[in-house]
Amino acid sequence: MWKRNTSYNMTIREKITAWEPAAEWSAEGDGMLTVPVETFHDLAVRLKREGFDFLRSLTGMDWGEGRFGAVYHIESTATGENIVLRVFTPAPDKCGLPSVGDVWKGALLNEREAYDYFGIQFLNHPDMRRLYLRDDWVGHPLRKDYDPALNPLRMNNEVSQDSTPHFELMPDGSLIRKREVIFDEGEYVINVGPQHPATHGVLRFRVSLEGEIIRKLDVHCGYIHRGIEKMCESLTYPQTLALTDRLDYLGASQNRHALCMCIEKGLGLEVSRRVQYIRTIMDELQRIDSHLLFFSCLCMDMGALTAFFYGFRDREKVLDILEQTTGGRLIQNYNVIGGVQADIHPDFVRRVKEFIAYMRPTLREYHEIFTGNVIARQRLVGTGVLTREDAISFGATGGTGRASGWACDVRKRHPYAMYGEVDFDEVLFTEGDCYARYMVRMREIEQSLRIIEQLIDNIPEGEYRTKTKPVIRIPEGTYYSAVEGSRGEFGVFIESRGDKSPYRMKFRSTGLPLVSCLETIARGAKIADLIAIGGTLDYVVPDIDR
Amino acid sequence: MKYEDFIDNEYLEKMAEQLREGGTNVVLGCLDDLINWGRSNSLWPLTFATSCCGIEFMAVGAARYDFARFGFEVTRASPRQADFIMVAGTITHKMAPVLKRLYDQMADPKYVIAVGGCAISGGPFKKSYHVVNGVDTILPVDVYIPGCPPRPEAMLYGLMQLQRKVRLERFFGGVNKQIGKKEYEELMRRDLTAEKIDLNVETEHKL
Amino acid sequence: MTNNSYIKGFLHGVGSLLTGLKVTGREFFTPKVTEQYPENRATLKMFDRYRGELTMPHDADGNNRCIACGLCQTACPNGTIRITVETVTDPETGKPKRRLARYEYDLGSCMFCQLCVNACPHDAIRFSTNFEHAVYTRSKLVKTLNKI
Amino acid sequence: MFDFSIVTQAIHTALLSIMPEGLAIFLECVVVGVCLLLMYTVIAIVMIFMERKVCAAFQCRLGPVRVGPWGTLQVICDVFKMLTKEIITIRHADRFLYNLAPYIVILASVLAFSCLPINRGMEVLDFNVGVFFTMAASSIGVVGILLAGWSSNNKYSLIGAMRSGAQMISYELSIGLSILTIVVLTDTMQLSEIVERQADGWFIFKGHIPAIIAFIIYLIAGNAEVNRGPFDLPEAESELTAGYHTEYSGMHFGLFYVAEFVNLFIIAGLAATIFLGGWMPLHIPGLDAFNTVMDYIPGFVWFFAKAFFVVWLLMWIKWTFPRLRVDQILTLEWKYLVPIGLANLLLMVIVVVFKLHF
Repeated sequence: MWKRNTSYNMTIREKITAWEPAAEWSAEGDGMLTVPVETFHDLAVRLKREGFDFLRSLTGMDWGEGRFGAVYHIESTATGENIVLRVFTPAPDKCGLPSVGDVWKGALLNEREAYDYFGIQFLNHPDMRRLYLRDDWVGHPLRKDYDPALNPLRMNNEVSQDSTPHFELMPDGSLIRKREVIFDEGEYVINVGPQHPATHGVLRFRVSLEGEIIRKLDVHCGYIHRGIEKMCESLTYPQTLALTDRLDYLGASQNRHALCMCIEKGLGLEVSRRVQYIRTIMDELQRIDSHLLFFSCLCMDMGALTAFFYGFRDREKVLDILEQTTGGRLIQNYNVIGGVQADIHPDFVRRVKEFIAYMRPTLREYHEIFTGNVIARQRLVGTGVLTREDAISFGATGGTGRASGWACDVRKRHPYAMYGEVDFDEVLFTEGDCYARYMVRMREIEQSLRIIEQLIDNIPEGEYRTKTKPVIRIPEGTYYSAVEGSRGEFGVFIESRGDKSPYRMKFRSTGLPLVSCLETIARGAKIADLIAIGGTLDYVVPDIDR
Repeated sequence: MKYEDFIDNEYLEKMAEQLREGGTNVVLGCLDDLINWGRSNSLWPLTFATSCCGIEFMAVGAARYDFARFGFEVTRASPRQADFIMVAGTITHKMAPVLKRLYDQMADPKYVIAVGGCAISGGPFKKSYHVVNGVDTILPVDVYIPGCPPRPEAMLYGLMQLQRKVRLERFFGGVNKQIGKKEYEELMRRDLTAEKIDLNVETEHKL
Repeated sequence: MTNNSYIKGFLHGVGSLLTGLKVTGREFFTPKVTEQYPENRATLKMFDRYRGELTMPHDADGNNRCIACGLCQTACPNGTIRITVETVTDPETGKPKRRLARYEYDLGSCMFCQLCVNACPHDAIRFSTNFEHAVYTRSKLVKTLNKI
Repeated sequence: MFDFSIVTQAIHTALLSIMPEGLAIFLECVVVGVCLLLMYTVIAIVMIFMERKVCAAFQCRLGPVRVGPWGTLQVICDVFKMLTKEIITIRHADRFLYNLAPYIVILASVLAFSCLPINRGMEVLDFNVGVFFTMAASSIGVVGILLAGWSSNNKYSLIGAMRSGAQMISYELSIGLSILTIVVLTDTMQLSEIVERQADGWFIFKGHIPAIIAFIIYLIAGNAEVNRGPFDLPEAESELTAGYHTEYSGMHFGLFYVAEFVNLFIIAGLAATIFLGGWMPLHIPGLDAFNTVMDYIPGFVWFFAKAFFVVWLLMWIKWTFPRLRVDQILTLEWKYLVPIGLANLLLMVIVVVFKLHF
């Protein structure tokens, strides 16, 4: 599937080379274009005009010897073409890249992340605060020369700043730092989270209110930033697998699938069809599990506590199936490089079929108790509208994007595993409101059941695990693989230098774009709507913070 | 479940011995038993979760495992009204002061349960630059429930362990903490004075 | 808003509320799904693939199959396993031989990723399905798996 | 039907024979007060236990089962816990108002509670504007909630209190209108008298269509009045953590908690009194044998059975529906309930004027 993209790349590659003769092509791994920093912003604007409106991933990098920069994965939603760009900072001692937040809005938070990790300052970025770490953190942790001793555990309370720095380039080439105000003194700012029942974990918002109406919203991430990407740089490839389960624990299976796919792509390893079948079924079971939890939590947030219990009751049935085969309820540890950890349990097929037979009528019950309810409708329909343009610009994939009418399903865009061969519909809505986001997920449960139904009876014989070398080394180059996680595109980017551990491993978070579009959606809504919006965006906080 | 079926009874025996050293008035002793019976059967958790373990904690509350059977179901979102905090999930450097603050906001007597590898020792993220290696470095932990994440039954088991501990405590004469009283106070004082930042920089921003 | 749609909307709303009440009302009288954990302890059985804790099976004579190769320790992502090796002289051949002295396993930091079990060439360790581990003291979670 | 006033009269006479009247009345007041508070506590405990069991049953789980037989002692444990819990003093809070607020709430609740006629001759407060008094007393509660929200120095509390102010004041209108509908039918405001007039049929049957509409409006508005789901915005857990009582701990929180449940009982008890005949047994005209059997069941059993049935109904509603948003709550009240209530009042007047009732 990525071969096809490579052929497409040729055309856009040629175009870029024509615009920018200085661009260099490097062919290792997936291949990428290195473009000069001076004209990068113009190039981005041009690309956007050319139809490249979806920034899949932005990865800050430290290539050693003081060379910093960023890697951009850009896709055209119209044609499905992909291009990978690499930009270096101007000089080893100067860290400045032009911000492309005005081209792709999704870049804003990602650039803050790169600033936090590497200290790369993005020029003309309106809000250059740290994204994850405390403001008084010393140094930038993902730099190769970072010393952890600089930052002992600080137990003093963090002071919330009401203004933010912002960098501008002066004509003489120096950077100046300005401050911009986020909240005025007169504003009624309330603090939602990190411990708040509706933030689904430890996300924190500062919300400026006028009565019950939200005027401004400022997202604070990082309360569960665990530094997984840095940890991966010192782990062997099999060891990194275990951490992906804990990123988005409701998409544990898919996350691990993405990383396995990426490593297998690097190794040139083909897995058997049996494995592909098992992985697909597991991914879909996990998706059902996640969507049931989404339903439960949304109901709980909206105050319909009983529906929460119904969702959880049925979720236990999925968990039992998963546990019987994988040995874990939530964190399954099932996919491994070259296959899966163990063959499916003898009861697996029977139980899955029983579950499908049980789930369909139960879904009707959900619709009766919640979907049809006039209160739920009143609260969901028309609130928190995200337009298609915004969804693409922010890169809000998954159910959120599809509710806005953007066909962003990775299973259809870049089919992997068995998804190219099964018959299922991509659920699309055009309203982009909370109700559409909710309905997308409910319909997706039905589609997942349909996919499983097609696969469960014909799992082919074969080995469930291809033997790999005891020490896994990926050839030099960069690799990117994506799967449709439970809540959007989950991508893995690996830059390998041929060692047994990755040089840089970046996970394209599914939640970060969702959080970045929250401000746009929630402005002007009521505080109760914020809860509904947060619930229907369906982010998982450890996946945002990584 | 019988006494012998539980593990780590040695700790309880040691604790009971220490408490008995002072000797108790019969009347007070009976009253103590009554209060402890009440307290141990009415432990209300704080709605708090940071990651995976939190989902399992929700599962404990859901229909299949239903911790309402023990009287634990009144999860309070406000720390003032909660009796114990289940530290379910990774505690990062940024979260640690917040967690401490939540703990301080809780009304006495209060308990801490460290759930899962992350809360006990940092677990999978032990080597990370931003993860606290065990909440026992910042809070006095009463019960440790290992697992990654622990399954709902394991959590119920841990909650029963906490009940047993609460039942043994002496309400009159101070609730004993796992670490000595002096040690505990020192710990509290250290955090307040070592860094010269006023605790109440932002009183109006309630967490 | 016309009068007609006002009344229609109103009736539809009431209808949807009654449907909801019907569902919960039915649930009120159906048997409950709760499994009563401490009471059902005798019959409760975990799935055999469930990973509760790492164990080292011993045969009737108290011997284990560990050869102290240290592969599990290397495979572990976060240093949960610590192996202490001692060198003893084999009484038959008289040559020095590596032998396992202590196999320490920290249940409190294990992430149950199964890499150690996968790495073991002699099946000396495996996961058991026991899940009742909650303790009051942190040090109780560091277990010595081999019998000394 | 047993008249409880025989007992009270006998006690009164007995006391008069040994002490002056003033002292006797004082003594009686103290005893009645103590009994009232005791009953209040018992009702609170029963209500909380019922809530936990009923909601568990709706949610296909068991609820408390381990403490005492079927978990019946569960709430007693909570009481012990609450009593021994620390009461936190908040810095920068208005100390006096902060401590006063829970007592105002509980005072309002006890006052309204004492108006309920439980059995014939078992009314504590009973006079000719009883309906007015009950409503006035119960609406003092909103002052306590506003105070709690204001004095806690917490933004969530403040928002919760403001919401509850808007909500409770609005919904009092609907409660008033629906009670007024029945007052039109009975031409009395004395609660005991209202019950007596239902001897030949409960008002919900006598007043047929307008009475049923009034009953439904009353249930909705009553639910909103006590801040219970789907109208639990002031303490909306997923939005405002715990709303106006976020900062309260220990027994202060316990008082809010208890008041919430007893208020629910009061609303249900008032519904039972006004619409369902209070302590009057169920009589079906024509079936004399049946009616005699019904008469053997004591009045307070009837009262509690009816009240708890209404409570169960309200719990069913609470545990089924999602929470409304603040603007929807006001829309519901001002665009639906008030117009319907007014039209219904008119309808009742027509019914009464043309003698269309039974």
